[in-house]
Amino acid sequence: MIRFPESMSAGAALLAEIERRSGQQVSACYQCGRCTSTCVAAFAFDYPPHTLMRLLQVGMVREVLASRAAQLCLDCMTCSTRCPMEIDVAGVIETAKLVADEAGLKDTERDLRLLRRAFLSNVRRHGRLHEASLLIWFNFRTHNFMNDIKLVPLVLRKKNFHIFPPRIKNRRQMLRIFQEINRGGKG
Amino acid sequence: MSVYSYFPGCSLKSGATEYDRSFRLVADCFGIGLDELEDWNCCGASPAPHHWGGDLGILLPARNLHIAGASHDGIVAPCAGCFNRLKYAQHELSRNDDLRRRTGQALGQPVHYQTDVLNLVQLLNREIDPEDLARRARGRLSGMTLGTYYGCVLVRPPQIVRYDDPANPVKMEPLLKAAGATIPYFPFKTECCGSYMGLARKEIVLRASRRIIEVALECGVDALVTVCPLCYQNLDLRQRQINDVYGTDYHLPVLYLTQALGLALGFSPEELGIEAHAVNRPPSAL
Amino acid sequence: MTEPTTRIIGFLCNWCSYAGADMAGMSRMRQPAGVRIIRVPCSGRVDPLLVLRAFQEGADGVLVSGCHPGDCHYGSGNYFARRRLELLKRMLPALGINPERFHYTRVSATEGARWAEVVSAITERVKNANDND
Amino acid sequence: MEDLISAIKKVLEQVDVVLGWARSEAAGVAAPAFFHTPAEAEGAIFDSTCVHNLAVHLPRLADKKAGIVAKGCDARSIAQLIAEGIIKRERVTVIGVACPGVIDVKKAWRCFGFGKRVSDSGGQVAMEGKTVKREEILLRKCRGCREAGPVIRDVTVGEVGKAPAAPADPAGIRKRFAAMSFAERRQFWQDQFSRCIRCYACREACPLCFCRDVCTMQAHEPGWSGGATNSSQSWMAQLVRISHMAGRCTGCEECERACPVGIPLMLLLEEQNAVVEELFGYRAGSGTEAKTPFLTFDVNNDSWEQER
Amino acid sequence: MIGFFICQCGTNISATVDTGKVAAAAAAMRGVAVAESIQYTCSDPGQATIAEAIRGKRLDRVVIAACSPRMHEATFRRALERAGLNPFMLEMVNIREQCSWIHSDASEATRKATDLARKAVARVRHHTPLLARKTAAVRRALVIGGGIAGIQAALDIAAAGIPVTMVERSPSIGGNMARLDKTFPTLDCSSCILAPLMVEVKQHENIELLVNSEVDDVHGYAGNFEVDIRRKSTCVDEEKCTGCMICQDKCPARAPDDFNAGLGSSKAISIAFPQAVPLIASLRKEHCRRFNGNKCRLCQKLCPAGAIDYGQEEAVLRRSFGAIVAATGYDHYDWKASYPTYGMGMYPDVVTSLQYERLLSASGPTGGRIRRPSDGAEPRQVVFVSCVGSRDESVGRPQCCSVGCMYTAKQAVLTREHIPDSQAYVFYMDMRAGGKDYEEFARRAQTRYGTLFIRGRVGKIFPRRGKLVVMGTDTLAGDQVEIEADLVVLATGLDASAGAGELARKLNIACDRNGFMTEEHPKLRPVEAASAGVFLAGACQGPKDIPATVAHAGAAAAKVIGMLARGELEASPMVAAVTESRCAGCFKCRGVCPFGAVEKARLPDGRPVARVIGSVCRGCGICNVACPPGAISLNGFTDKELIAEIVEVLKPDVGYRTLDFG
Repeated sequence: MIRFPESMSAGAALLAEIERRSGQQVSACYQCGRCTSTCVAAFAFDYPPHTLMRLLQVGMVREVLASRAAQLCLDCMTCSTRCPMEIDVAGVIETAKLVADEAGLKDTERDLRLLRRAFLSNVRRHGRLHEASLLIWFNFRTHNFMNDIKLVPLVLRKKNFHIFPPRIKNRRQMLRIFQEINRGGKG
Repeated sequence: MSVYSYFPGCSLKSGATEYDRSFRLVADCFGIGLDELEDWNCCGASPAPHHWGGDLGILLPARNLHIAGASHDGIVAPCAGCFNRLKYAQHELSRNDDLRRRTGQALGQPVHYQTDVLNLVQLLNREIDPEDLARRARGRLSGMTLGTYYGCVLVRPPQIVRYDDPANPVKMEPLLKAAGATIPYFPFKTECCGSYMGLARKEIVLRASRRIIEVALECGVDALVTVCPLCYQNLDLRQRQINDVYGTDYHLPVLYLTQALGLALGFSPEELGIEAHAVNRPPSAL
Repeated sequence: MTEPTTRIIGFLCNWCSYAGADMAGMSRMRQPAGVRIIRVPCSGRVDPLLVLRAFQEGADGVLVSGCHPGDCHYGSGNYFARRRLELLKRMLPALGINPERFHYTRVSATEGARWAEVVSAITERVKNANDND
Repeated sequence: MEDLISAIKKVLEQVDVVLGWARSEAAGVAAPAFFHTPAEAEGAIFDSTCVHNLAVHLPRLADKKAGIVAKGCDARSIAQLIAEGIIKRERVTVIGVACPGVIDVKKAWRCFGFGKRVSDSGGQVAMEGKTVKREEILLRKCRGCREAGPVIRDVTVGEVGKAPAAPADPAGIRKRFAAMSFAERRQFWQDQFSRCIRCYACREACPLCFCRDVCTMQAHEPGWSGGATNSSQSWMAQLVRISHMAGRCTGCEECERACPVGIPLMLLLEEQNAVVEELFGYRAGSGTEAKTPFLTFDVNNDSWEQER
Repeated sequence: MIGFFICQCGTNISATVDTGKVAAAAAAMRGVAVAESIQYTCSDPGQATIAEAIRGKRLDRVVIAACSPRMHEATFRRALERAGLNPFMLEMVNIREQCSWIHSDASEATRKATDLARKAVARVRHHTPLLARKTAAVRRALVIGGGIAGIQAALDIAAAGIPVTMVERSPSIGGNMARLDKTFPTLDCSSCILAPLMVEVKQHENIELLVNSEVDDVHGYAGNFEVDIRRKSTCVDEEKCTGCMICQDKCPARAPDDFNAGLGSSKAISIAFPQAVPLIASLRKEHCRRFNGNKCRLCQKLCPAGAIDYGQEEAVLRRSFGAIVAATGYDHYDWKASYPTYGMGMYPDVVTSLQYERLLSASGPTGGRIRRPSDGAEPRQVVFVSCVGSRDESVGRPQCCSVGCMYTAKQAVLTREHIPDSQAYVFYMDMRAGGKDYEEFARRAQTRYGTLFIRGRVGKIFPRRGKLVVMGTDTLAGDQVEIEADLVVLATGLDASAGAGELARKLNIACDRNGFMTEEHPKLRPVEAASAGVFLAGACQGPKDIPATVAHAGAAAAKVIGMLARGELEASPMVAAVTESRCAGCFKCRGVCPFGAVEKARLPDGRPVARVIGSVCRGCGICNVACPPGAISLNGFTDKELIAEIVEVLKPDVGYRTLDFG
């Protein structure tokens, strides 16, 4: 049960933070559901996009931050371009994702978080993405060793395919970028 | 001759080498100079903006913008994702002093970010005269019906990429029409293919991509044309996975725009790397 | 007279703000005693020179109040007014008048409470306007 | 000069009179002249001593076809007069000239002595053997001139569009004024206007002050200001003029140049023009089609009071 | 000689304001001949005291310090008039609402009242007698638009004996209502209730009907409008044509069917629809073979009445009117360009609600059988999509169309009535059924007719195996929805009709951000436009259903009748006036006037000057500020009066002055 006004006041600070960072006005949503209508990932969400917006409106911000939906959003921005109120729905969800991280809500969709982290440390190390090692590492960590293995020969067929693409030269600069992020951001 | 800084991005150097190759072939044909960016780095793709406050999604592409500087007529990123990240970084840097300062700190000098960022379609539209293309096309696309698939990040968010009509983009059409193809109205040209979920949440990708292929076939297309390596991956490489899961029997070729144009210009499917695609059964007219 | 009263000239449009001030009176809302209201048909009738003239005659502050956008009895008077008055407001520093002494605002016929708040707040701001800034 | 004279002669074939300048025997600068015949036009000159804004005469010639020699800044006044419908575009032929900047005759006299005739040649302004670099005595408006190419012109003489290369005016009074408190500024204006003699030269020199005889600066009715020459009433009278110039002043500086007691009127007009430009992105005299911002409004974007 | 009267209002004023003290102060003011404190100035004895003083002391000006002028100014003006004084020689001081009721300190309140009294005395010295002017009004009204709003307004005005000219741009009157099949919530047949009214318009002795005509230009002002009406060339002599339709039957050139909203086709020469009024043919040159290089003259040869005249030319009529009613109605929102997700018009089986009306109507292209445009099949699954071009900021249409919910419910009901084994689905945002019996009707659509209402917006429509897949959301169930539909009906929103903005400019009235014409006051003057003498009827003022339109049109007619019944108009004299000797002829006043009340005039010496049309001016005074030489000024609020108020109200500097400016 949602209890007003307790619910609103509990979520107020987080909602204000999400609205400020995304530059969006959540209260403008009138729940038409057009965001959900053509969302390709919504079937895998725990809350469809319009419900995420509603939860924010009623102050249930933590539910949104902890939701699988916020993690699974592809940021394809289809909802944002179709919203009749011109709300950047994807921007709101994306902001929720960041705020969730900062609030330490990191339990949902661990695989996905793992993959994104792995991607970034891969980039930190090489300066560029090393697809093969990412695949192997990810499958190993998720104990799903056969995942996409059948695709490998298809890729290997391609000419000039580098199993080990060259690293970038100025790796110190790359490290400085990551250091700067860790200094400025709240990661 | 115009010369552009060329930002291939990770895909064009690994899983999408044929995109790189066909792009260079087509560029050569029309005298477009490509100068690969010295020591470029990954644009950050989808994960970077989702972690550590999101600024990594700006600093990584910013380094590339900085390297490109003002040396050429702009920087071209054929990968739609890379294009989007570069545009996004440019947009944020132009309006956020603090971010600019921090980026400069990481780079060791004030960041240069104002270079003209172009996607592949933009570049080709700028450099190729459709009449010239029509003259040089050898008729290999004539009689072919191609579905133009733009995906998400080429046109969204419109206020940042500022490219084409976000709800109904049409900029690929003049080139492909000049090359001889027929372009039907394809209602799923901007529906998402499932993005980077292929590894961790495959069902999202398969469901989304299946829908695109299904509607494309309904529209009677012989092949889909894209400019995004990730879309290609989901639609072509994973087409067999789609068939396995949904019990379908799709064999819809997916071509990069440069491969389609390359065919029209007389290059062979082998030269263009089409034969290395998962669905490499050439469309009837090839 | 112990403390000089802060005298504020208020130019109020007949249809919205003047009626709003009447409404405040009907609700017996206490207001600062230094406000002197001059009724005009429309805020579009308020010549910026009238404001300057009021300052010249010794007004401590001037307030122009009209209808909310879209509510003007004459359709567009308040739109003309806000252009003229915004210019005036921004010119005041060059004339040696602290812009805190001049305000233009919007109060509708039903907003008696708002009128009382507006005049109280503005009287305070005028009182605190420092001319040595 | 030959180009100018032949241009004037050509224009004279189609108009009743051409406004220009001729060498003056009396004062320090060139004299405005009305050329009616080709013979008269032989006397036409143009150099940095041609300080006047001749557009001031156009409203009174509204029933004639007139040609006019115009500097960049003069052309803005003409454009504004046309935009306001005071004069008709088809009745005026504008001869745009390349302007080297015009001199501040008060500064010239400070160099050479009061009332002396000055002449200009090749960047040097000279009088009785003495010379001074032109850019040192240019009018304030010419420093950082934005109007080098006349916005409207039918005939062009010389290579227009090059602004005079002169250093910006030393801030002087403006710097002091900017630092003043509100009270000090009031005092400043009281002092300035205590010198005003209510001669209305400011108004007479202004091309946009077309009301002339019915101007409310001096009229007894309705009583914006009294007729006295005291600081308070003179100040109010000037505020009437400045208020009426809102969104119309093209910044030609003629009022300040004409003021015999040297009141820095442009201090206020420049401020007003800057505010108008900031609020509405509008500069008076930018074109003949523009609508003064105070004769129109924008329902959605005029919302400054909400921002506060 | 000024009389000053201060009201105690019982104790309402006198409890805080020492009225005796104020009166004493007033008595000392220049020109004040009498100053009295009265218990109730508005009472009969109070008014008598004032009248007596006016006569006895030969007062020519009166100041009354009492309640708000908004309360009793009119009362006291009448009192002055009865006492033989011009009513505008009055000035009121508001010392109740704006003084005694809001202050508790008696000395402060008394001082303020004295200041205000001084200001009023100074002001009243400048008052001049003003006379309300009367102008003759032309006893004829113009009704623009021949839909149900125009028809209702015209019939009502004509019934009062006032002649009406109705101008309709299409070949027949009837408007959008003539195209509807049945009407909610009663399901009575639209044309059955409309057709008799259309005929009545045609036959009414007080109504002149001009079809194929448009308003070209409007001059003049309330009571005396001069209107140019352009009669378009249709190549048919209206007097001769009998409506036999032979020309239409034999015409070889196909043309789009406007009446059927683009479904089916018509001929280049045709009668708009079988019930058209007037029942005459008209020829559309752009589709006629003869006007496109062929030699065809079939219609002329076959016409038994000899009504075809290929050389017919446009004509412009000039008429005078006392009042104008705009009844230009609405157009359905043109959705195609803004909704690529719904196929941009690429799918023939995605139709608009208006097209669906024609598919339902027995007079429509399918004879009242619902058939899909693509293959003529009878649909089983029909999906209705609400709010297309309504409540959608992303296409610039934030407004509610106010009829979509109801007409969609009606169409869903009719679908089941036409095809009993069909299923209707309605995607809606909020069910807005605020009229009499509307909610009950919408309920019945759900319960008795089995319509499935789905709360959510459709995201995408695309084809699959001859059907249309509608992707939407059921926000109540919280899940995505997919329906394979045979036919999709878009409930398009309502726009102001094409050309309404242009007409509004001619009439000098405003349009709101959605393009609808603006009424003078949203509550109290809903049919008056901001320009005197112009009235609004029906959907041109904002989306309306039929009952609201008829009521609105009737109200507009009542206003016209009220205005023209007396034959003359009385205008308030508190309007702007030009002192011609001061006018510099810059016409800035004309540029800012919201009502077009300033005209250009020439003095005998040829000098152009501004002139105010008193009956059009509404007295806002915007012009007064715009006039640099102060030539135009607002009677009752002149610069002189306002300056006098400022100077006097601030006069005693003792203990006050803190600011030294100038």
